[in-house]
Amino acid sequence: MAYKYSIGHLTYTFNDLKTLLARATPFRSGDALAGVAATTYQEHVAAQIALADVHLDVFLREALVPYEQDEVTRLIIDSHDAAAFKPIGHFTVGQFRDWLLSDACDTAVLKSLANGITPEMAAAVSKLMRNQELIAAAKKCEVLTSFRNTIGLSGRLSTRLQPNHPTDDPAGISASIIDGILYGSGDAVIGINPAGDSPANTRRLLEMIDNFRRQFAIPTQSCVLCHVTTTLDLIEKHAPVDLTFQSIAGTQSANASFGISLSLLEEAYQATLSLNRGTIGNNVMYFETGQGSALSANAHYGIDQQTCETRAYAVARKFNPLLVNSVVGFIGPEYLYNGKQIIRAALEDHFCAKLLGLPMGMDVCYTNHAEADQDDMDTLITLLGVSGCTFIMGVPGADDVMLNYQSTSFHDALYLRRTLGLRPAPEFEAWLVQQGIMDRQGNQLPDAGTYTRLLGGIGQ
Amino acid sequence: MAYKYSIGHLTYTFNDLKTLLARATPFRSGDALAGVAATTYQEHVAAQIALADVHLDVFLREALVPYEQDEVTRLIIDSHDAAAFKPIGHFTVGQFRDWLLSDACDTAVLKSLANGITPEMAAAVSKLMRNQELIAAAKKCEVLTSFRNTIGLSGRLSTRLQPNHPTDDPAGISASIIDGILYGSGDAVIGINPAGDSPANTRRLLEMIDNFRRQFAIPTQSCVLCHVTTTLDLIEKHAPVDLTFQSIAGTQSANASFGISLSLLEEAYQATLSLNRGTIGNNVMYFETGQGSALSANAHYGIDQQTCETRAYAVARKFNPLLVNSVVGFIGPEYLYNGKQIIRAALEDHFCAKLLGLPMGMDVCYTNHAEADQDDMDTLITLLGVSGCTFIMGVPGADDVMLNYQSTSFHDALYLRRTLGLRPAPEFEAWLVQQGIMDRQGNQLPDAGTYTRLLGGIGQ
Amino acid sequence: MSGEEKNRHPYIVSDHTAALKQFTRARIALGRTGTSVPHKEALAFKLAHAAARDAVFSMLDVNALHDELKPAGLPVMHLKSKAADRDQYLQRPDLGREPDERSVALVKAYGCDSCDVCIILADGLSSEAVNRHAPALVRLLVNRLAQAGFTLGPLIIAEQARVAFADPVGQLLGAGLSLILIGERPGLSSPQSMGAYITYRPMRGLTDEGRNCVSNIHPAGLSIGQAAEKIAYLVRESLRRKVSGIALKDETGLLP
Amino acid sequence: MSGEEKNRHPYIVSDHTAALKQFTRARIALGRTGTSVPHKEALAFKLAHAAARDAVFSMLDVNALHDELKPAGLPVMHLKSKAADRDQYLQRPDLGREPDERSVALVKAYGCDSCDVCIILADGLSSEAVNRHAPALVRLLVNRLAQAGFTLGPLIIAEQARVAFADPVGQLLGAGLSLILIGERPGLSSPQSMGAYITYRPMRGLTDEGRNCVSNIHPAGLSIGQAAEKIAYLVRESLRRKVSGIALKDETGLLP
Ligand code: B12
Ligand code: B12
Repeated sequence: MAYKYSIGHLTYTFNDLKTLLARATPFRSGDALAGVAATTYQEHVAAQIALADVHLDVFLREALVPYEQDEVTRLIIDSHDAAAFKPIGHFTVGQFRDWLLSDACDTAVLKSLANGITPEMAAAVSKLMRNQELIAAAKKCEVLTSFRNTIGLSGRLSTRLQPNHPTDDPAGISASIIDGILYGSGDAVIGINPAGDSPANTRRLLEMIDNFRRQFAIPTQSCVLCHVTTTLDLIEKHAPVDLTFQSIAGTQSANASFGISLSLLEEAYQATLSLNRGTIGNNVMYFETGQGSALSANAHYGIDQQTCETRAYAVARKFNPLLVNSVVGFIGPEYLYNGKQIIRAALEDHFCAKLLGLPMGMDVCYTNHAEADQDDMDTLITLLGVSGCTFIMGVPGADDVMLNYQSTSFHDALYLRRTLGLRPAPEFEAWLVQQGIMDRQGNQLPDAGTYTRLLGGIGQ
Repeated sequence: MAYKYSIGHLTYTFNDLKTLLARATPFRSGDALAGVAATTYQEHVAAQIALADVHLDVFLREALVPYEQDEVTRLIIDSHDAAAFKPIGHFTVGQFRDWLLSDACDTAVLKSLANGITPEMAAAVSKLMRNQELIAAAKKCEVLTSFRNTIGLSGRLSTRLQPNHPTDDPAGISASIIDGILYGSGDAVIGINPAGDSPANTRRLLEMIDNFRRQFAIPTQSCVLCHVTTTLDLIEKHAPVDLTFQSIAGTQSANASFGISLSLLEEAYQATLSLNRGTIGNNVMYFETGQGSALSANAHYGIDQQTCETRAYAVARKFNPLLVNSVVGFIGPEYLYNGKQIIRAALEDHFCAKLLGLPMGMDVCYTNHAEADQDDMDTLITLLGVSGCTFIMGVPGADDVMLNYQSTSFHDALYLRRTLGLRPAPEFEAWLVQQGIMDRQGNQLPDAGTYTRLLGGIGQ
Repeated sequence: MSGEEKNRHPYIVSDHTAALKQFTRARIALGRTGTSVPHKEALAFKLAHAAARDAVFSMLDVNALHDELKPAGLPVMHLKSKAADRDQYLQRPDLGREPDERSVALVKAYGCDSCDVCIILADGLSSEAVNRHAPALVRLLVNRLAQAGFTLGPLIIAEQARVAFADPVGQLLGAGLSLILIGERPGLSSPQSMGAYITYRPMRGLTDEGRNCVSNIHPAGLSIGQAAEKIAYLVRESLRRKVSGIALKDETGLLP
Repeated sequence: MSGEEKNRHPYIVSDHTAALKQFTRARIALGRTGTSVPHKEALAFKLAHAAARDAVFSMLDVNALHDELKPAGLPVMHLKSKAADRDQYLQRPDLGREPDERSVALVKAYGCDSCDVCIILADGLSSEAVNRHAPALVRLLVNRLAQAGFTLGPLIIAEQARVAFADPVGQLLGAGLSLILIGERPGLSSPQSMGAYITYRPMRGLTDEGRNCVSNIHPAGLSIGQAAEKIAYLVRESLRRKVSGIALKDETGLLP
């Protein structure tokens, strides 16, 4: 079906829903690369106006990738909760936006709604929202998950401790873990991106963090972010896997380029669940997403990258993850050109995921080929802190020496916690206090031997 | 004196302090226009490193504009408080930064320091600070002023109600004032920018707002932002002038291009003070500043625009203003090219002014020839809210129909107050509650006849 | 928002101030949802933003201006500043203040070495403002000023020009006063607003304290008639008192 | 931070983890002031940022590479992708995946219609990585692979190329496997890091699930020797098991 809007003598026609969505997206380099961006600012606004009048149920009828061709589409349609959708079923996208922002729509209402909203509806409504609206609406959402601690309580901000090393050297990784722990980092997960893909190596790292965690009774979870097939193998071989990680995307073929499918993920999910390692909860998956990956694999079907991204959230949602994060500036300028585009994309991703009921954190980051710098990251973490973002990364000095990009540092998390009065996950916070690392106000304490103790534990 | 820093085989030489400062500034279009910006990113960082090692007392010795030629320089040097400077006198700029950010440096310490810091020191240290540091440090500063209400308490955010009209039509202006008041706007000042400069017209507007304010006993102040000479005349003619307004800049010759001098401002200050119209305080001046004005008047002496800007704060400080604000994106892209530059400049201006002890608000704005949009403004107001910004503007729908630019709307202020838990000035807040306009949580109440009452008052 | 729409969307809080809309084109009585502007208004705002951005890139219709200025009975010259195009104009205000070489030569060749008033029409930041409003205003003014006995220089159409462009040009023409009509930066609600700046004894290097300004000339602002009156007043007083700028106030209508 | 400095700046909180610095080049034990990194570290970070940005724009030293590859005893070809320059390369990854017309013609003219392994040296996002580390690695590998009895295609130097550039080129050469050594995006601490990507039966249109990767080849990461070993292992296993990508894991050192 075609959508139209006229401005003066000019009529803008958008041939189908995905074109309308793409043109209604704020400008970003990836959509230009894909050839789906609006060519003028006026065309963009015309698309937004036309989109505002589209009824939400159209999204249930007009699939962006045909149902027959794509398992993600099938997942979205088949798992749609019609009862949850009912209260918003009569809205247009514009009315949905107005209602989401209204005083009537509070945390409880949003929670009850999540499964009635499809990724495309979330994407559509986000395209009609300004940054402040993405912030205010996301702030109203609360998504709780747990494994060994409780993630996502409002007023809390968790961090993933990311102690990467260019050769996965256990001593090097331990050094970064200790540094991070002493800064109060690591309540979301202690998660290593491996430089190599050898299963032996992965297992060694898993065992190392697990020993460390158990020795100090740290109420957190660990993860080595290798390919899901490697994790599956290791689970079979009884390696200590807390969380299974995988990068995911929004179309079946993009996922295929990552070497995954829904059934593979289901297999991994069940295997991880069966380990039953969580103490207070059993959310066992950790997913990463990020705008641009579908386009990079030439698997975007003419859909704009933000809409593709939200479709990945349907994949995530199916497996009740403990953590999801969008690695928002990770790939490079071909998808998000500069700080402004990274900031906008991050707020969209955070809002859409929260709206869909996901425990969304954010890897606030940029690469050295993008037009961005630490000022942009400071801006973005502050906005995300205000939005109630679930977690951010903790990378020593913000410089990932293996992945070669800049993320957020242990210091950044301290800044955010102090400036906005945010606290770590309650169980982890109690542990930090008990260890003499932080006081209840989140101030780092002078070392009371913890360092030496930690060192003893991890050195082996 | 020349400053140097070597990177590898390359030695960067900066011929004098102002060149060093200019090269150490994050890139912005105005400094490129002036030909003072660093030519490469590496040169910029080299300048920052060299600047970090400059001792603060150098700024007292090496005047950027010669003492003999410039009354602003004379003001800065002659009014420098050596006793207040003492605790920081031994620092280099880098050490000063570290110390400002340290836990040792709290609100009380900062207050005691303000008069020992010169504008150039503030500018220099801000050049070594990232956005998050400008935010965190500014948040520690508290600057209180008062006239008919108390401005600047922490946890509060005031707004200037800016009800401009293209022909200064009293009915049109009244309409905007009523709309704003019902949104809780106007505690910083109800301030009209006049389209015309006829003194008769200015007087009519002053009388109109004054009548309105008195009739409803609104604990706020009014202002018509005409040229100071016009205000002076009107004071003599007994017009009801609460605050005297003037745009100011950082060099004597830039001020001359605005038709002002320190003695003219002193005359206006004394005249306004003599009216004794404040009830709870007697801060009677309202100043506006903004990066780029000195360069625009070709009166920048090769100094970068941010340093020029801070020098204007010395001018402001002399007259104990109730309000100061930087109209940060007001002039256009030749000085601040895009959202990123506007955001950075705003955080710098806010931090520097607060550090120098000024009640700094911010006109968060952009023009239609700049590369910026509402998303950038949302980002910026959120950051400023977190920073503890004193006040922002309240313009109907963010669209100033006379000045032709976009500033912040009544809605924006509601967003910021609600999202960050900020409240209006206490006296004004009490009045809003009493009138049934807002409840104590800052929620707008259903109209209880206030509108009709206000209408009756202002219609005459 | 109509009552009907309100009933369907009770979550939108509408303002009671709608009746006041007749007094101003300011965006009042927008209503709200939560702390946000309802989407219809928000999108109207964006559409206006797109239009205002386009206005910055509009161009002077030099031929039409020539035609419309003919009735004024004065020679018309077409000059350019040193800014080569819009992009450069936006980034280099200094270049917009200087006539380019060809323009200097043209003015010199014209050979006017003194006049009371020279009138310049400049694109500034909204050519459309000048295309639409300048000719009628110029015709009115030329009439009045001539009747008042002032000598007028040629009418000048200037592309990529800033306010201070009037200084060197006025100086070259030996003008007692320059009057530049210029497109103000476009606003969302008035993308075609014109300003008039008056400078006594224009010459290179002057700054703004020495000028007077009449602003917001457009149908929803100051009408052509009102503007002509104000400008004529200021021109007369400036030439009489040999001053312009902050020392010269618009005393019309000043109460005693 | 030295003890002396600490005494002079007691407001800086130094970390106790300094001893751990020997184990990693990660930025640990930075100390803090308030919640910020002390200025010396903050500025060192920015300097590294400037260097990393420059690394993106570094260029392959094609002549030097030619010279250094000579000892490998294989013909060397110099190809380009369809991305005309760095700016386009950064914005159009699709173009970086395709050899330009001239390159296609060159490869065809070379007339190799089958080989076991073709090795490509590509700038990727850090030419300096390849300038510095590729030749030694190639020499080691060529040796090993030849000894293991594999036939090798020409050595290819590719400018403005992405990982998938190896697909059409490998296909044109009829290679059983492509090995591309490519500059990884430069990091603050390792602006010259090289990656190796291995693809069994390269052909246009493949995606990454079908490749293996050996990453972080640089002096502070995987050494040339270690890298050669890993790569040789993967090449051997890939050709033996006729597969690459997620189905092929690096099983070296796997505990039983
Ligand atoms: C950028 C990046 C990504 C991006 C790539 C998107 C893109 N369009 O560029 C995303 C986020 C999608 C990604 C995904 C994954 N990555 Co990755 N990635 C990187 C990174 C940081 C930089 C790569 C680079 O600079 N390439 C150079 C440029 C010039 O090449 P390019 O043509 O522009 O980009 C291509 C390659 O980067 C390739 N690629 C990216 N990652 C991987 C991983 C594998 C195994 C392969 C074969 C190819 C590949 O995809 C791009 C498009 O073709 C490296 C770390 C490093 N320091 O290099 C890790 C790295 C290569 N990735 C790694 C891993 C494990 C993965 C995942 C398997 C994780 C997972 N569990 O899902 C996935 C899936 C990969 C797949 N099969 O597609 C490991 C590989 C370990 C190993 N030795 O096998 C590395 C070394 C580090 C890490 N842990 O992230 N990755
Ligand atoms: C931008 C602007 C400014 C900027 C100009 C900086 C710059 N480099 O562009 C700043 C913030 C510095 C400024 C200052 C003032 N402004 Co002013 N300004 C404007 C605005 C919003 C737009 C002007 C425009 O679009 N110009 C068109 C472009 C193409 O011209 P330009 O060559 O690029 O820019 C020149 C003019 O804008 C000129 N200019 C700007 N303001 C004024 C004011 C006067 C009286 C004069 C003579 C010239 C002048 O300065 C620029 C550099 O030469 C207008 C409102 C409007 N809708 O137009 C008010 C406006 C012109 N300004 C006004 C006033 C009152 C002032 C001040 C006197 C306020 C004060 N009390 O100090 C000061 C000082 C002016 C001076 N003598 O220098 C009034 C004038 C009322 C009147 N009829 O006389 C206006 C109409 C509205 C307002 N209240 O702000 N202003």
